[in-house]
Amino acid sequence: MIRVQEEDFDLGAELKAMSAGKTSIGGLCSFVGLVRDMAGDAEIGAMTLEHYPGMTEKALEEIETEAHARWPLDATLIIHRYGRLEPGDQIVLVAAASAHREAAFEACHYLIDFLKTRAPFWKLEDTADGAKWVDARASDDAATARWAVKSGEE
Amino acid sequence: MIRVQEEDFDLGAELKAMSAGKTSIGGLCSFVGLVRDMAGDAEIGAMTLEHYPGMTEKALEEIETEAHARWPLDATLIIHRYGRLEPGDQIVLVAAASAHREAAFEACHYLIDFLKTRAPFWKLEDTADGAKWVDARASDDAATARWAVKSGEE
Amino acid sequence: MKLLYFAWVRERVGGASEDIPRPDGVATVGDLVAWLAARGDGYAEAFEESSMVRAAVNQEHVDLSHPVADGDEVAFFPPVTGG
Amino acid sequence: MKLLYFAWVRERVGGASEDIPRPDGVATVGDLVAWLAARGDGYAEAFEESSMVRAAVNQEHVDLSHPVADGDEVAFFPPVTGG
Repeated sequence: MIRVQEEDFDLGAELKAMSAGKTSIGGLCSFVGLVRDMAGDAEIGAMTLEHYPGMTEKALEEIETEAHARWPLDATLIIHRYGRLEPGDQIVLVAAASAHREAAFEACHYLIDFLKTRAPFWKLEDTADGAKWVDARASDDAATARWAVKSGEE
Repeated sequence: MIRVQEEDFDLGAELKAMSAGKTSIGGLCSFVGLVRDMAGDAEIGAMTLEHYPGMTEKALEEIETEAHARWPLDATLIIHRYGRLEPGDQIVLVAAASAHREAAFEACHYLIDFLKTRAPFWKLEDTADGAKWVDARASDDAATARWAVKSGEE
Repeated sequence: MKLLYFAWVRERVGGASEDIPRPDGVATVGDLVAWLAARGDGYAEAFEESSMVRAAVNQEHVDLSHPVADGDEVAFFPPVTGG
Repeated sequence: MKLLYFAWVRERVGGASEDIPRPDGVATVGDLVAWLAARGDGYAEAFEESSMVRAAVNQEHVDLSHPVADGDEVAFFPPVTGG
Protein backbone atom coordinates (compact mmCIF):
# COMPACT_ATOMS: atom_id res chain seq x y z
CA MET A 1 0.00 0.00 0.00
CA ILE A 2 1.18 3.53 -0.68
CA ARG A 3 -0.01 6.82 0.77
CA VAL A 4 1.02 10.43 0.14
CA GLN A 5 -0.28 12.77 2.81
CA GLU A 6 0.29 16.03 4.64
CA GLU A 7 -0.69 14.73 8.09
CA ASP A 8 1.54 12.71 10.41
CA PHE A 9 1.19 8.92 10.71
CA ASP A 10 1.11 6.58 13.71
CA LEU A 11 4.10 4.29 13.18
CA GLY A 12 2.98 1.60 15.61
CA ALA A 13 -0.57 1.48 14.26
CA GLU A 14 0.66 1.32 10.65
CA LEU A 15 3.05 -1.57 11.31
CA LYS A 16 0.47 -3.42 13.37
CA ALA A 17 -2.10 -3.10 10.59
CA MET A 18 0.42 -4.45 8.07
CA SER A 19 0.95 -7.74 9.86
CA ALA A 20 -2.47 -8.14 11.51
CA GLY A 21 -3.93 -11.58 10.82
CA LYS A 22 -1.07 -12.63 8.52
CA THR A 23 0.61 -15.44 10.45
CA SER A 24 2.74 -16.34 7.45
CA ILE A 25 4.90 -13.29 8.29
CA GLY A 26 8.16 -14.15 10.03
CA GLY A 27 9.79 -10.72 9.85
CA LEU A 28 8.78 -7.11 9.44
CA CYS A 29 11.46 -4.57 8.57
CA SER A 30 10.69 -0.86 8.62
CA PHE A 31 12.52 2.40 8.07
CA VAL A 32 11.36 5.83 9.20
CA GLY A 33 13.01 9.00 7.90
CA LEU A 34 12.90 11.95 10.29
CA VAL A 35 13.70 15.66 9.94
CA ARG A 36 17.15 16.23 11.43
CA ASP A 37 18.11 19.51 13.01
CA MET A 38 21.46 19.49 11.26
CA ALA A 39 22.17 18.98 7.56
CA GLY A 40 25.84 19.32 6.84
CA ASP A 41 27.01 22.21 9.01
CA ALA A 42 23.98 24.52 8.74
CA GLU A 43 21.40 24.39 11.50
CA ILE A 44 17.96 23.55 10.12
CA GLY A 45 14.81 25.03 11.58
CA ALA A 46 12.15 23.37 9.49
CA MET A 47 11.57 22.31 5.91
CA THR A 48 8.85 22.22 3.30
CA LEU A 49 8.41 19.19 1.07
CA GLU A 50 7.06 19.88 -2.40
CA HIS A 51 5.89 16.99 -4.57
CA TYR A 52 4.33 16.19 -7.95
CA PRO A 53 0.77 14.96 -7.26
CA GLY A 54 -0.13 12.09 -9.54
CA MET A 55 3.42 11.20 -10.50
CA THR A 56 4.35 10.68 -6.85
CA GLU A 57 1.68 8.02 -6.39
CA LYS A 58 2.60 6.42 -9.71
CA ALA A 59 6.31 6.30 -8.85
CA LEU A 60 5.70 4.82 -5.39
CA GLU A 61 3.35 2.19 -6.80
CA GLU A 62 5.96 1.19 -9.39
CA ILE A 63 8.64 0.87 -6.70
CA GLU A 64 6.33 -1.25 -4.56
CA THR A 65 5.37 -3.48 -7.50
CA GLU A 66 9.03 -4.01 -8.35
CA ALA A 67 9.81 -5.02 -4.76
CA HIS A 68 7.05 -7.64 -4.86
CA ALA A 69 8.46 -8.97 -8.13
CA ARG A 70 11.92 -9.37 -6.57
CA TRP A 71 11.14 -10.83 -3.15
CA PRO A 72 8.44 -13.08 -1.64
CA LEU A 73 6.60 -10.45 0.39
CA ASP A 74 3.40 -10.67 2.40
CA ALA A 75 2.95 -6.92 2.65
CA THR A 76 4.65 -3.62 1.89
CA LEU A 77 3.86 -0.07 2.93
CA ILE A 78 5.12 3.31 1.79
CA ILE A 79 3.87 6.52 3.42
CA HIS A 80 5.43 9.84 2.41
CA ARG A 81 4.44 13.22 3.77
CA TYR A 82 4.57 16.63 2.08
CA GLY A 83 4.17 20.19 3.33
CA ARG A 84 5.87 21.85 6.29
CA LEU A 85 7.83 19.67 8.72
CA GLU A 86 9.78 20.49 11.89
CA PRO A 87 12.92 18.79 13.28
CA GLY A 88 11.98 15.44 14.79
CA ASP A 89 8.93 15.08 12.52
CA GLN A 90 8.43 11.86 10.57
CA ILE A 91 8.88 12.31 6.79
CA VAL A 92 8.59 8.82 5.36
CA LEU A 93 7.85 5.24 6.36
CA VAL A 94 8.74 2.20 4.28
CA ALA A 95 8.15 -1.33 5.50
CA ALA A 96 8.25 -4.88 4.14
CA ALA A 97 6.96 -8.09 5.68
CA SER A 98 7.97 -11.58 4.59
CA ALA A 99 8.22 -15.13 5.83
CA HIS A 100 11.99 -14.60 5.63
CA ARG A 101 14.17 -12.08 7.44
CA GLU A 102 16.54 -11.39 4.55
CA ALA A 103 13.68 -10.71 2.14
CA ALA A 104 12.10 -8.26 4.59
CA PHE A 105 15.41 -6.43 5.09
CA GLU A 106 16.39 -6.27 1.45
CA ALA A 107 12.95 -5.23 0.22
CA CYS A 108 12.70 -2.48 2.84
CA HIS A 109 16.15 -1.21 1.92
CA TYR A 110 15.25 -1.34 -1.78
CA LEU A 111 12.03 0.62 -1.20
CA ILE A 112 13.79 3.53 0.48
CA ASP A 113 16.74 3.54 -1.94
CA PHE A 114 14.48 3.76 -4.99
CA LEU A 115 12.13 6.21 -3.34
CA LYS A 116 15.12 8.51 -2.75
CA THR A 117 16.00 8.67 -6.45
CA ARG A 118 12.63 8.11 -8.17
CA ALA A 119 9.83 9.67 -6.11
CA PRO A 120 9.26 13.31 -7.12
CA PHE A 121 9.76 15.13 -3.81
CA TRP A 122 11.90 18.21 -3.20
CA LYS A 123 13.04 19.55 0.16
CA LEU A 124 13.23 23.28 0.84
CA GLU A 125 15.10 23.83 4.09
CA ASP A 126 14.90 26.87 6.33
CA THR A 127 18.48 27.73 7.28
CA ALA A 128 20.16 30.65 9.01
CA ASP A 129 20.97 31.93 5.49
CA GLY A 130 17.37 31.64 4.28
CA ALA A 131 15.38 28.94 2.48
CA LYS A 132 17.52 26.55 0.41
CA TRP A 133 16.60 23.70 -1.92
CA VAL A 134 18.42 20.57 -0.82
CA ASP A 135 20.86 19.18 -3.39
CA ALA A 136 20.50 15.57 -4.45
CA ARG A 137 23.29 13.37 -3.14
CA ALA A 138 25.49 11.22 -5.33
CA SER A 139 25.35 8.59 -2.58
CA ASP A 140 21.62 8.17 -3.23
CA ASP A 141 22.27 7.37 -6.90
CA ALA A 142 24.95 4.92 -5.82
CA ALA A 143 22.53 3.30 -3.37
CA THR A 144 20.03 2.76 -6.17
CA ALA A 145 22.63 1.55 -8.63
CA ARG A 146 23.85 -1.23 -6.37
CA TRP A 147 20.49 -3.06 -6.68
CA ALA A 148 21.21 -3.55 -10.37
CA VAL A 149 24.47 -5.24 -9.43
CA LYS A 150 22.74 -7.40 -6.83
CA SER A 151 20.15 -8.61 -9.31
CA GLY A 152 22.89 -9.68 -11.67
CA GLU A 153 24.50 -11.71 -8.93
CA GLU A 154 21.39 -13.63 -8.01
CA MET B 1 19.01 -0.57 25.54
CA ILE B 2 18.32 -4.28 25.87
CA ARG B 3 15.42 -6.06 27.51
CA VAL B 4 14.61 -9.75 27.98
CA GLN B 5 11.02 -10.30 29.01
CA GLU B 6 8.10 -12.71 28.94
CA GLU B 7 5.42 -10.08 28.24
CA ASP B 8 4.64 -8.59 24.84
CA PHE B 9 5.94 -5.14 23.80
CA ASP B 10 4.28 -2.16 22.13
CA LEU B 11 6.24 -1.70 18.92
CA GLY B 12 5.04 1.84 18.24
CA ALA B 13 5.67 3.04 21.79
CA GLU B 14 9.15 1.48 21.84
CA LEU B 15 10.23 3.08 18.58
CA LYS B 16 8.74 6.44 19.56
CA ALA B 17 10.61 6.37 22.88
CA MET B 18 13.87 5.61 21.05
CA SER B 19 13.79 8.73 18.92
CA ALA B 20 11.90 11.07 21.27
CA GLY B 21 13.73 14.36 21.71
CA LYS B 22 16.71 13.27 19.59
CA THR B 23 16.51 15.55 16.57
CA SER B 24 19.94 14.43 15.37
CA ILE B 25 18.27 11.20 14.16
CA GLY B 26 17.66 11.09 10.42
CA GLY B 27 16.64 7.45 10.13
CA LEU B 28 15.27 4.69 12.33
CA CYS B 29 15.42 1.12 11.07
CA SER B 30 13.65 -1.66 12.93
CA PHE B 31 13.06 -5.39 12.55
CA VAL B 32 10.39 -7.41 14.31
CA GLY B 33 10.47 -11.20 14.31
CA LEU B 34 7.07 -12.88 14.56
CA VAL B 35 5.94 -16.45 15.18
CA ARG B 36 4.98 -17.95 11.81
CA ASP B 37 2.32 -20.60 11.52
CA MET B 38 4.48 -22.61 9.12
CA ALA B 39 8.10 -23.66 9.56
CA GLY B 40 9.24 -25.77 6.67
CA ASP B 41 6.28 -28.01 5.84
CA ALA B 42 5.02 -28.73 9.37
CA GLU B 43 2.18 -26.64 10.70
CA ILE B 44 3.16 -24.89 13.93
CA GLY B 45 0.66 -24.32 16.72
CA ALA B 46 2.77 -22.44 19.21
CA MET B 47 6.29 -22.44 20.58
CA THR B 48 8.15 -22.03 23.83
CA LEU B 49 11.34 -20.00 23.99
CA GLU B 50 13.89 -21.11 26.57
CA HIS B 51 16.84 -18.87 27.39
CA TYR B 52 19.89 -18.60 29.64
CA PRO B 53 19.18 -15.82 32.16
CA GLY B 54 22.27 -13.75 32.76
CA MET B 55 24.14 -14.84 29.67
CA THR B 56 21.29 -13.63 27.46
CA GLU B 57 21.55 -10.09 28.78
CA LYS B 58 25.34 -10.21 28.57
CA ALA B 59 25.29 -11.43 24.96
CA LEU B 60 22.75 -8.82 23.87
CA GLU B 61 24.72 -6.04 25.55
CA GLU B 62 27.89 -7.15 23.78
CA ILE B 63 26.11 -7.17 20.40
CA GLU B 64 24.72 -3.70 21.06
CA THR B 65 28.12 -2.35 22.16
CA GLU B 66 29.75 -3.76 19.04
CA ALA B 67 27.13 -2.08 16.81
CA HIS B 68 27.86 1.29 18.44
CA ALA B 69 31.56 0.75 17.85
CA ARG B 70 30.97 0.09 14.14
CA TRP B 71 28.43 2.75 13.22
CA PRO B 72 27.59 6.30 14.37
CA LEU B 73 24.33 5.52 16.19
CA ASP B 74 22.09 7.75 18.29
CA ALA B 75 20.17 4.85 19.81
CA THR B 76 19.72 1.09 19.63
CA LEU B 77 17.14 -1.22 21.12
CA ILE B 78 16.92 -4.99 21.48
CA ILE B 79 13.89 -6.62 23.10
CA HIS B 80 13.64 -10.42 23.12
CA ARG B 81 10.80 -12.40 24.64
CA TYR B 82 10.86 -15.86 26.20
CA GLY B 83 8.16 -18.29 27.29
CA ARG B 84 5.15 -19.48 25.35
CA LEU B 85 4.26 -17.70 22.09
CA GLU B 86 1.45 -18.22 19.59
CA PRO B 87 1.50 -17.70 15.80
CA GLY B 88 1.43 -13.98 15.02
CA ASP B 89 3.06 -13.07 18.36
CA GLN B 90 6.08 -10.77 18.41
CA ILE B 91 9.31 -12.58 19.41
CA VAL B 92 12.01 -9.97 19.02
CA LEU B 93 12.54 -6.31 18.18
CA VAL B 94 15.84 -4.80 17.10
CA ALA B 95 16.18 -1.18 16.07
CA ALA B 96 18.91 1.33 15.29
CA ALA B 97 18.70 5.09 14.87
CA SER B 98 21.34 7.24 13.21
CA ALA B 99 21.81 10.54 11.43
CA HIS B 100 22.42 8.42 8.33
CA ARG B 101 20.14 5.94 6.62
CA GLU B 102 22.82 3.39 5.70
CA ALA B 103 24.15 3.27 9.25
CA ALA B 104 20.65 2.68 10.63
CA PHE B 105 19.99 -0.13 8.13
CA GLU B 106 23.32 -1.86 8.52
CA ALA B 107 23.36 -1.66 12.31
CA CYS B 108 19.81 -3.02 12.55
CA HIS B 109 20.70 -5.89 10.22
CA TYR B 110 23.86 -6.56 12.21
CA LEU B 111 21.94 -6.65 15.51
CA ILE B 112 19.51 -9.33 14.33
CA ASP B 113 22.18 -11.38 12.53
CA PHE B 114 24.38 -11.57 15.62
CA LEU B 115 21.45 -12.09 17.94
CA LYS B 116 20.49 -15.12 15.83
CA THR B 117 23.86 -16.83 16.36
CA ARG B 118 25.02 -15.47 19.74
CA ALA B 119 22.03 -14.89 22.03
CA PRO B 120 21.26 -18.05 24.05
CA PHE B 121 17.64 -18.74 23.11
CA TRP B 122 16.16 -22.05 22.01
CA LYS B 123 12.81 -22.60 20.30
CA LEU B 124 10.64 -25.60 21.13
CA GLU B 125 7.86 -25.83 18.55
CA ASP B 126 4.54 -27.58 18.98
CA THR B 127 3.97 -29.56 15.78
CA ALA B 128 1.48 -32.18 14.66
CA ASP B 129 4.20 -34.74 15.55
CA GLY B 130 4.76 -33.33 19.05
CA ALA B 131 7.16 -30.77 20.52
CA LYS B 132 10.39 -30.35 18.53
CA TRP B 133 13.51 -28.31 19.20
CA VAL B 134 14.20 -26.10 16.21
CA ASP B 135 17.51 -26.81 14.48
CA ALA B 136 19.93 -23.94 13.96
CA ARG B 137 20.21 -22.88 10.35
CA ALA B 138 23.45 -22.71 8.43
CA SER B 139 22.10 -19.55 6.77
CA ASP B 140 22.21 -17.81 10.15
CA ASP B 141 25.90 -18.60 10.55
CA ALA B 142 26.48 -17.34 7.01
CA ALA B 143 24.58 -14.14 7.80
CA THR B 144 26.85 -13.51 10.79
CA ALA B 145 30.00 -14.41 8.90
CA ARG B 146 29.40 -11.85 6.18
CA TRP B 147 29.86 -8.98 8.65
CA ALA B 148 33.47 -10.08 9.09
CA VAL B 149 33.92 -9.74 5.33
CA LYS B 150 32.23 -6.34 5.31
CA SER B 151 34.52 -5.01 8.00
CA GLY B 152 37.53 -6.06 6.00
CA GLU B 153 36.26 -4.17 2.99
CA GLU B 154 35.78 -0.91 4.79
CA MET C 1 1.00 20.27 -24.13
CA LYS C 2 0.82 20.78 -20.42
CA LEU C 3 4.11 21.93 -18.88
CA LEU C 4 4.77 21.62 -15.15
CA TYR C 5 7.66 23.06 -13.14
CA PHE C 6 8.74 22.07 -9.63
CA ALA C 7 11.09 23.32 -6.90
CA TRP C 8 13.77 25.77 -8.11
CA VAL C 9 12.82 25.19 -11.74
CA ARG C 10 9.34 26.49 -10.84
CA GLU C 11 10.82 29.46 -8.94
CA ARG C 12 13.10 30.46 -11.83
CA VAL C 13 10.46 30.00 -14.52
CA GLY C 14 8.09 32.01 -12.34
CA GLY C 15 5.10 29.68 -12.58
CA ALA C 16 4.00 26.14 -11.73
CA SER C 17 2.30 25.21 -15.02
CA GLU C 18 1.26 26.39 -18.44
CA ASP C 19 -0.56 25.04 -21.49
CA ILE C 20 1.09 25.61 -24.85
CA PRO C 21 0.69 24.10 -28.30
CA ARG C 22 3.69 21.95 -29.25
CA PRO C 23 6.15 24.40 -30.87
CA ASP C 24 7.20 23.79 -34.48
CA GLY C 25 10.30 21.65 -34.71
CA VAL C 26 10.03 20.35 -31.13
CA ALA C 27 10.06 16.55 -31.29
CA THR C 28 11.95 15.58 -28.13
CA VAL C 29 12.35 16.69 -24.53
CA GLY C 30 15.75 18.10 -25.50
CA ASP C 31 14.16 20.18 -28.26
CA LEU C 32 11.62 21.49 -25.77
CA VAL C 33 14.36 22.44 -23.28
CA ALA C 34 16.18 24.39 -26.00
CA TRP C 35 12.97 26.11 -27.07
CA LEU C 36 12.08 27.07 -23.48
CA ALA C 37 15.60 28.32 -22.69
CA ALA C 38 15.41 30.56 -25.77
CA ARG C 39 12.38 32.32 -24.28
CA GLY C 40 14.87 34.19 -22.09
CA ASP C 41 14.66 35.60 -18.56
CA GLY C 42 13.52 33.06 -15.99
CA TYR C 43 13.37 30.23 -18.54
CA ALA C 44 16.97 30.82 -19.59
CA GLU C 45 17.98 30.84 -15.95
CA ALA C 46 16.00 27.67 -15.16
CA PHE C 47 17.56 25.70 -18.02
CA GLU C 48 21.06 27.22 -18.14
CA GLU C 49 22.50 24.27 -16.21
CA SER C 50 20.50 21.76 -18.22
CA SER C 51 22.44 18.85 -16.68
CA MET C 52 20.76 19.76 -13.36
CA VAL C 53 17.21 19.59 -14.77
CA ARG C 54 15.29 16.33 -14.88
CA ALA C 55 12.19 15.64 -16.97
CA ALA C 56 9.12 13.46 -16.86
CA VAL C 57 6.69 12.83 -19.73
CA ASN C 58 3.24 11.71 -18.66
CA GLN C 59 4.58 11.17 -15.13
CA GLU C 60 7.44 8.85 -16.11
CA HIS C 61 11.10 9.80 -15.74
CA VAL C 62 12.65 10.25 -19.21
CA ASP C 63 15.87 11.54 -20.73
CA LEU C 64 16.37 14.32 -23.26
CA SER C 65 15.98 12.05 -26.28
CA HIS C 66 12.44 11.04 -25.29
CA PRO C 67 9.79 12.17 -27.83
CA VAL C 68 7.09 14.69 -26.90
CA ALA C 69 3.67 14.79 -28.54
CA ASP C 70 0.62 17.03 -28.53
CA GLY C 71 -1.35 16.45 -25.32
CA ASP C 72 1.64 15.24 -23.30
CA GLU C 73 2.16 16.32 -19.72
CA VAL C 74 5.82 17.33 -19.53
CA ALA C 75 7.40 18.20 -16.17
CA PHE C 76 10.79 19.75 -15.37
CA PHE C 77 12.39 19.63 -11.95
CA PRO C 78 15.70 19.25 -10.07
CA PRO C 79 16.98 15.82 -9.04
CA VAL C 80 14.57 14.52 -6.39
CA THR C 81 15.40 14.82 -2.68
CA GLY C 82 12.59 13.08 -0.82
CA GLY C 83 12.75 10.28 1.71
CA MET D 1 31.91 -25.75 39.33
CA LYS D 2 28.37 -24.93 38.42
CA LEU D 3 27.10 -26.84 35.39
CA LEU D 4 24.04 -25.66 33.44
CA TYR D 5 22.15 -27.48 30.68
CA PHE D 6 19.66 -26.00 28.21
CA ALA D 7 17.11 -27.19 25.63
CA TRP D 8 17.61 -30.80 24.48
CA VAL D 9 20.90 -31.08 26.34
CA ARG D 10 18.94 -30.38 29.54
CA GLU D 11 16.25 -32.90 28.57
CA ARG D 12 18.77 -35.66 27.86
CA VAL D 13 20.88 -34.99 30.94
CA GLY D 14 17.68 -34.94 32.97
CA GLY D 15 18.37 -31.76 34.91
CA ALA D 16 18.94 -28.04 34.46
CA SER D 17 21.93 -27.57 36.75
CA GLU D 18 24.29 -29.22 39.21
CA ASP D 19 27.24 -28.25 41.38
CA ILE D 20 30.27 -30.51 41.25
CA PRO D 21 33.91 -30.18 42.26
CA ARG D 22 36.19 -29.97 39.24
CA PRO D 23 37.02 -33.60 38.42
CA ASP D 24 40.65 -34.72 38.51
CA GLY D 25 42.32 -34.33 35.14
CA VAL D 26 39.66 -31.99 33.75
CA ALA D 27 41.44 -28.85 32.53
CA THR D 28 39.40 -27.83 29.47
CA VAL D 29 35.80 -27.79 28.26
CA GLY D 30 36.67 -30.76 26.06
CA ASP D 31 37.95 -32.72 29.07
CA LEU D 32 34.71 -31.92 30.90
CA VAL D 33 32.59 -33.11 27.95
CA ALA D 34 34.48 -36.41 27.90
CA TRP D 35 34.13 -36.80 31.67
CA LEU D 36 30.37 -36.08 31.57
CA ALA D 37 29.76 -38.42 28.60
CA ALA D 38 31.49 -41.20 30.54
CA ARG D 39 28.88 -40.89 33.29
CA GLY D 40 26.57 -42.83 30.95
CA ASP D 41 22.80 -42.82 30.42
CA GLY D 42 21.42 -39.33 29.74
CA TYR D 43 24.87 -37.73 29.79
CA ALA D 44 26.19 -40.11 27.16
CA GLU D 45 23.13 -39.40 25.05
CA ALA D 46 23.44 -35.60 25.49
CA PHE D 47 27.10 -35.56 24.43
CA GLU D 48 27.18 -38.40 21.88
CA GLU D 49 27.00 -35.90 19.01
CA SER D 50 29.49 -33.57 20.62
CA SER D 51 29.70 -31.47 17.44
CA MET D 52 26.08 -30.47 18.12
CA VAL D 53 26.77 -29.23 21.65
CA ARG D 54 27.93 -25.67 22.33
CA ALA D 55 29.52 -24.43 25.54
CA ALA D 56 29.82 -21.22 27.51
CA VAL D 57 32.19 -20.56 30.41
CA ASN D 58 31.13 -17.78 32.73
CA GLN D 59 28.48 -16.78 30.18
CA GLU D 60 30.83 -16.37 27.23
CA HIS D 61 30.75 -18.65 24.17
CA VAL D 62 33.89 -20.80 24.12
CA ASP D 63 35.27 -23.78 22.21
CA LEU D 64 36.43 -27.14 23.52
CA SER D 65 39.98 -26.02 24.14
CA HIS D 66 38.92 -23.33 26.61
CA PRO D 67 40.21 -23.92 30.16
CA VAL D 68 37.84 -24.58 33.06
CA ALA D 69 38.63 -23.70 36.66
CA ASP D 70 37.12 -24.26 40.09
CA GLY D 71 34.19 -21.90 40.57
CA ASP D 72 33.44 -21.54 36.84
CA GLU D 73 29.89 -21.52 35.53
CA VAL D 74 29.94 -23.92 32.58
CA ALA D 75 26.88 -24.25 30.34
CA PHE D 76 26.10 -26.76 27.59
CA PHE D 77 23.41 -26.26 24.97
CA PRO D 78 22.49 -26.78 21.31
CA PRO D 79 23.25 -24.10 18.70
CA VAL D 80 21.04 -21.14 19.52
CA THR D 81 17.78 -20.56 17.64
CA GLY D 82 16.38 -17.28 18.94
CA GLY D 83 15.39 -14.16 17.05
